[in-house]
Amino acid sequence: MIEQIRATAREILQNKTVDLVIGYEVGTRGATRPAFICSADEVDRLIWNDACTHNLTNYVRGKRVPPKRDAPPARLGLVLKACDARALNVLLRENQVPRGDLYLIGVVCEGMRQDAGFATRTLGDLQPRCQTCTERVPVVYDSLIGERKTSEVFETSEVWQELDRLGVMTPGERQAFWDAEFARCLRCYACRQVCPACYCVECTAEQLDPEWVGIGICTPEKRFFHTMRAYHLAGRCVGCDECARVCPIGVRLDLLNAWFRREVQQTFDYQAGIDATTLVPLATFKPNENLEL
Amino acid sequence: MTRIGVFVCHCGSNIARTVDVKRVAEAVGQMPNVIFSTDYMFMCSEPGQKLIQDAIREHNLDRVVVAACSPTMHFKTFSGAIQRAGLNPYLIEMANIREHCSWVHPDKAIGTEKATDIVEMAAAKTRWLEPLFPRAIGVTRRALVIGGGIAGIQAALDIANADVEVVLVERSPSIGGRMAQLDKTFPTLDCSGCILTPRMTEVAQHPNITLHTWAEVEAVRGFVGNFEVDVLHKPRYVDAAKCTGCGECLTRCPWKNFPSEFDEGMGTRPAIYRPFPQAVPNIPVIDADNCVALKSLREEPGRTKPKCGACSKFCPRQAIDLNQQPTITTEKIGAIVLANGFSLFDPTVYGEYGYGRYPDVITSIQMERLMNAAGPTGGEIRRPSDGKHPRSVVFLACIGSRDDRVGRPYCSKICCMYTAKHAIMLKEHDPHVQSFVFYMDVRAGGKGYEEFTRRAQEEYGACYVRGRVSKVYPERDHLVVMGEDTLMGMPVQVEADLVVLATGVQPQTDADRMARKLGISYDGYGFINESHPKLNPVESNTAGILLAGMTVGPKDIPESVSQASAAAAKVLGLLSQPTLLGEAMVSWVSQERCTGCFTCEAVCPFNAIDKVALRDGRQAAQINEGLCKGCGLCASACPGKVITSRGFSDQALLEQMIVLFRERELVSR
Amino acid sequence: MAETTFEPRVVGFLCNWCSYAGANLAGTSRIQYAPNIRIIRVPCSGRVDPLFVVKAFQEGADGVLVLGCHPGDCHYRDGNYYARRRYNLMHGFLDFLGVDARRLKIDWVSAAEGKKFAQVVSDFTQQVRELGPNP
Amino acid sequence: MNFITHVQLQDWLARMMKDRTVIAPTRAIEDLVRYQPVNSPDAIAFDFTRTAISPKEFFLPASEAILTIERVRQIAAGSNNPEWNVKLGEPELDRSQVLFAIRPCDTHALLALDALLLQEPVDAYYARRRKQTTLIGLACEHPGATCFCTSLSFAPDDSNGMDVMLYPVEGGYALEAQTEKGQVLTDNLALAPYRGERPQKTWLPAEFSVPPRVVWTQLFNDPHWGRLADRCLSCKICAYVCPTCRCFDVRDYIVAQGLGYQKIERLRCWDSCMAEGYQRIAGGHNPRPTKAQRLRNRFYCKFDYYPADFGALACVGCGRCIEYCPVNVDITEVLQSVAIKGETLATNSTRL
Repeated sequence: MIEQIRATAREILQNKTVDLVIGYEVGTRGATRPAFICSADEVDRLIWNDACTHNLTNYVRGKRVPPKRDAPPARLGLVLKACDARALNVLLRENQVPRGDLYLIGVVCEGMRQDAGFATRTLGDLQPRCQTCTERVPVVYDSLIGERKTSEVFETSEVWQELDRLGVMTPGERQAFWDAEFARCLRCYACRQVCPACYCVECTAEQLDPEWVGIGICTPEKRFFHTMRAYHLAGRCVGCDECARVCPIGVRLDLLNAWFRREVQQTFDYQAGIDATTLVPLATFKPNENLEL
Repeated sequence: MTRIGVFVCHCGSNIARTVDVKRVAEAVGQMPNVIFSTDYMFMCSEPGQKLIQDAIREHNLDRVVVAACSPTMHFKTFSGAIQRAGLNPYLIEMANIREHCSWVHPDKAIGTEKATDIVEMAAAKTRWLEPLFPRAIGVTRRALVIGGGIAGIQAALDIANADVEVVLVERSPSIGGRMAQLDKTFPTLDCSGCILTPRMTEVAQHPNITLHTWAEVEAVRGFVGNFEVDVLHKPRYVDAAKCTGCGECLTRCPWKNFPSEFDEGMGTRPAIYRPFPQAVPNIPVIDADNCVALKSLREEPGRTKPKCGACSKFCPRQAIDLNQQPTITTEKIGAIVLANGFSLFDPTVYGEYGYGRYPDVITSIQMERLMNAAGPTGGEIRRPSDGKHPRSVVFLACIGSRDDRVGRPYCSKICCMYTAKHAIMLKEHDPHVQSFVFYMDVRAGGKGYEEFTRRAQEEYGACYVRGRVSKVYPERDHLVVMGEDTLMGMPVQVEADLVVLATGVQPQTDADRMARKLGISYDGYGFINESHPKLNPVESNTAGILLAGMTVGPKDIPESVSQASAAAAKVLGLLSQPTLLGEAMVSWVSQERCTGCFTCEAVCPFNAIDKVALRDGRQAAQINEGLCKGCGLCASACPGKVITSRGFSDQALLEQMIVLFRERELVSR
Repeated sequence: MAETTFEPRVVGFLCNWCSYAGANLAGTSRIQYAPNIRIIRVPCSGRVDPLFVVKAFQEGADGVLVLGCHPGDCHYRDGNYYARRRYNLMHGFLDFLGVDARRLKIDWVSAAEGKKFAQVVSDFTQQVRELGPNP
Repeated sequence: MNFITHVQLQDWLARMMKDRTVIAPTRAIEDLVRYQPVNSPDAIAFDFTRTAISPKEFFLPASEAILTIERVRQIAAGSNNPEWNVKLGEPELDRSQVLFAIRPCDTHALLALDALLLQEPVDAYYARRRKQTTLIGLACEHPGATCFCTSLSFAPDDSNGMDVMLYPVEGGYALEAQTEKGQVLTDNLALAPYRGERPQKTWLPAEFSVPPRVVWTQLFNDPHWGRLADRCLSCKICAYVCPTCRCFDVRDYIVAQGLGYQKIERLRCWDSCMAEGYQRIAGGHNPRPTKAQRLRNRFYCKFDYYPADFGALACVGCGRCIEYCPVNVDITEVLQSVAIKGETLATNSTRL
């Protein structure tokens, strides 16, 4: 597969289909990390393994900004997993990038390991999202690499079990759980920065008119920030769980987003990123729907 | 720093009885930005307003809180007052301490505490109010009337007579509408055609009216004063410029037996036809579905010469043009009157009455055509099955009215009256006829209406039976109507030669589509919603779109005509202004922070989001202030919170709320 | 002073056209109701970003009411349909975060429903009073 | 140097907890060791190489109200005009605290911070906390996977800056009070002297050395920074886990207000030059708008500006940023490539 990725990247760079290919490379101390390949000579840096967890669509908007004013935006080649492809559809639907400026190297993914993407860490089990992933093949691509294997798909994962466990608690217990989670948060904003759907020019958390979130690094502000971000992503989060992966102190952000994903799926039969046209549930309605309030 | 003045009103004793207004004024006077605070017996009175104006000048106030009644009551009063004192009229907030406090909380301690909170909240909000300036919008002095029935005709003539250009769009081949189908009108029994046709001609000849028949409104863009309307002209296959209306083609067409729409299927017409002899314009139209010539051209590729050429051959002006295509023209319009009328309830859902199965069960509008001297029977009332003159005619009222089971719980308003008219006219046509009317109630509210229905019974001998009919079935050469006389409390059976169903009115079947094109709201039936049912009965909820006639709900002719005139007056009021003042409390996009995701566009009910390209090439949203109504949906839906709902900004609402929790120290930030 | 029972702080977001007018009607009809509510007038229930509700709870509200026109009656045609979707989600989410779902209520009150307004406010206030202070 | 057994150590800590706040490494959640105030020696995690978050948060709290302003509206006797009286307040600082098991790298970081914050104008809050805190150092036993202090010429058993130093030895610890503050703590301990050698460990050899300032100056406009920043997310993880990053933001908040009363807090909170809006000034101009500029600043601050201005490296080789960077921006990789480029530059200039 690695050879095919390199060959495709080489071809689209050589024939100038794209200006840049974003993929994965070997980093320091055993880490796998995003790679930015500008010329065909460099494509041999590209790799593929079970630590290619980063959602590269996060880089699309930034990398398209031309270095010089009035220059055309860069055309990008992108190595894409199934979850990344959904994230890309969200960007496409929200007019953040024209499809024509992208070349998508879809890769059939058999799941990513825990602790992937960090230096020195040993890879663990499949990440929870990968355990229950039924997709494996990207929903959008220009060329597809790899074949769908019949690997095991679990009925449930730790995330869904944890949601169920929280579901049967009393509100007070749930509040205590979240207070403990948010208490650890450092407000480093890595969760936001890594999220492909968090691309606002100025995050609401940093706006001053009004100042929705103060700068205080204390639980009420942190709770508000995370509540706000989860709602911001309602119907938009594709479940790549990068936010939870990057969090240096292990706040369970994946649970917040998974709650919305499950609810949006159950109530509105909607899954973010399946296509690039359907409106998010909160931007549309049906007059006669019967919703619990 | 903002300098807020607070003015607490006693409203006589309305507020002062249960709120200690002095204490409220005193307490709020301690807020950081409150410079001046006082109370007065009647703030809305001349001296009260003067008190505010004097305080503004004396204390150099730049924000005002009036604690009194609801803003719906007196916002304009006080807004005007501060404007006259030199402040922007939007720098005021009303604290509703009457309807929301003094009138509902009898305990003075509680009332005072709550009133203090309410005033504090208002004061906190005013700090974040900005001066607003409604935008001046240019006006196109040109009106569009949709629908050429009596309401549309009246509106068009009234507007045109005031020297304003009117475009009248009618989708059938002729104007005239439902009224043209009627024989006589109640309660005066004027000949409908005699009073309508002069108006129709006036429309056709009016220098200010452009008439588009056989045309439909395809799309509407823009906003009050500045609409752009696409009109679809369906092909007539007759060149209107050449046609003289001689009618030669009608007689020459060899295919004559198509059911006439105008005669409601009681008569026939050729494939090239005009709906009725007095049609305006008097230009025929070819029924493309049934014309052999057009069918042959359409269905046989490669054919150049049509199968039939009767009409074109005999037309003295060579006006037949089988190659006509639909065209779209765009009209610039300042205001629109929607008068697209109604349709009639389809009585086949009442299977027990046998409409559609028994030829001698007809609807009232079919009865009109039978009575009409220009109708298919030349005004002789003959029943459809065998052409016999009926001797016994039974009328069933409330067919598709006041019946929840068929989704029509409302009263259609006109059926009682036209049924009485039919009973009278029947007797006039043939003194031997006996009419029976099965009714639920006789509703005859209107000038001369009650007298009219009584005449039908007393002078014309119509037999009114109060009760519902359970079944109609044929027996030998007549029908049997089984029902109940609820006044007598016994079942009745009537033998009838003809049964007439008084079908109710309902919206046009595509009324919802039209409403969506115009961006106006409609109710569960499809009737258009008035902006306010009492106080704005001819306005829709979109500025510049007025309503007339049955499109709003059941009406009789005089009501439709008066509503049309009212709508015309509103149009003229609008178009007489050189510019219009737009809504000031509209949304605003901070474009340097807009990501161009256009979620706002998806949620905006008024198509008020424009896309603009910024200098750096990005696309961003921009509010069309002519269309924006200030609902704030975009502001709350914007993922990046870059849209401000003016007058109700996030900042203002948050401050209004946060001030409430003043006494509780916030958990350390 | 004798020990007083807990009086909840309730914030009410009322749409200008229906619910605010409904509250006015309750006033003109002199229908008494629980005084705990503090009303914030908004153009439409669709204007009420759920974050206002989150903020209200953060600042110390014990209960939040969002009232709008009945579905289909929105002055702005669709505003309350969006509100309905948002609060359907937000209601559950606040509960998931540990805010008792009974502290947030969204309901429809028309301009003609002064009596319903009073009833909704009183019932909700009582419900929140029973729940006790928002922790 | 004395010898203290593990049990004695726990006893000592327990006694300390009675009149001081003891801050020690604890297991916050699985795999996450972090300094936190503890109430019992049992809560202390001894088996750690280095905590996830540096102990700087006990000297420069993530969020601190450095000033309170209270305004009260009063009408003076004999006057009709109300006036707002203003009262200023300072935060009450915590009682004296003991930071137990601080690693030499983190203490080096404090020394580096001292160079800036204890110099005029003195950061009063930092200074006071520094004074009130006794540092009980614990020499490292094993290098962590991302440690590189030796490459920066620091040692993992350096007692510099410690008040008391502990060296793990067979059966317990070798203990040595380094300062008067340390002496106060250890005075009452009846301990046998430690007879053994001061334990020597084999440490990672220095792998590289920090390039001299002249190299940094020459490389300022090198395109390398742009390539390096490609994958940077502009998050603040590296700065927030870093023991020497000390940048902050200050804002005033109304925290309570009533009729005639207002309380305002001036809040100082962590911030970082990695964040996009960090440098933005009123009017919206941003002098460091690109990721490359921001990431470059991080390294220049640590290895060029700070040494020049305050005489100390602003990096102690703890390796936290390497461990927690989600996209593998590795500070040692950066240093090495700067060094290589520096050599190339040197060769080229000699040739010239």
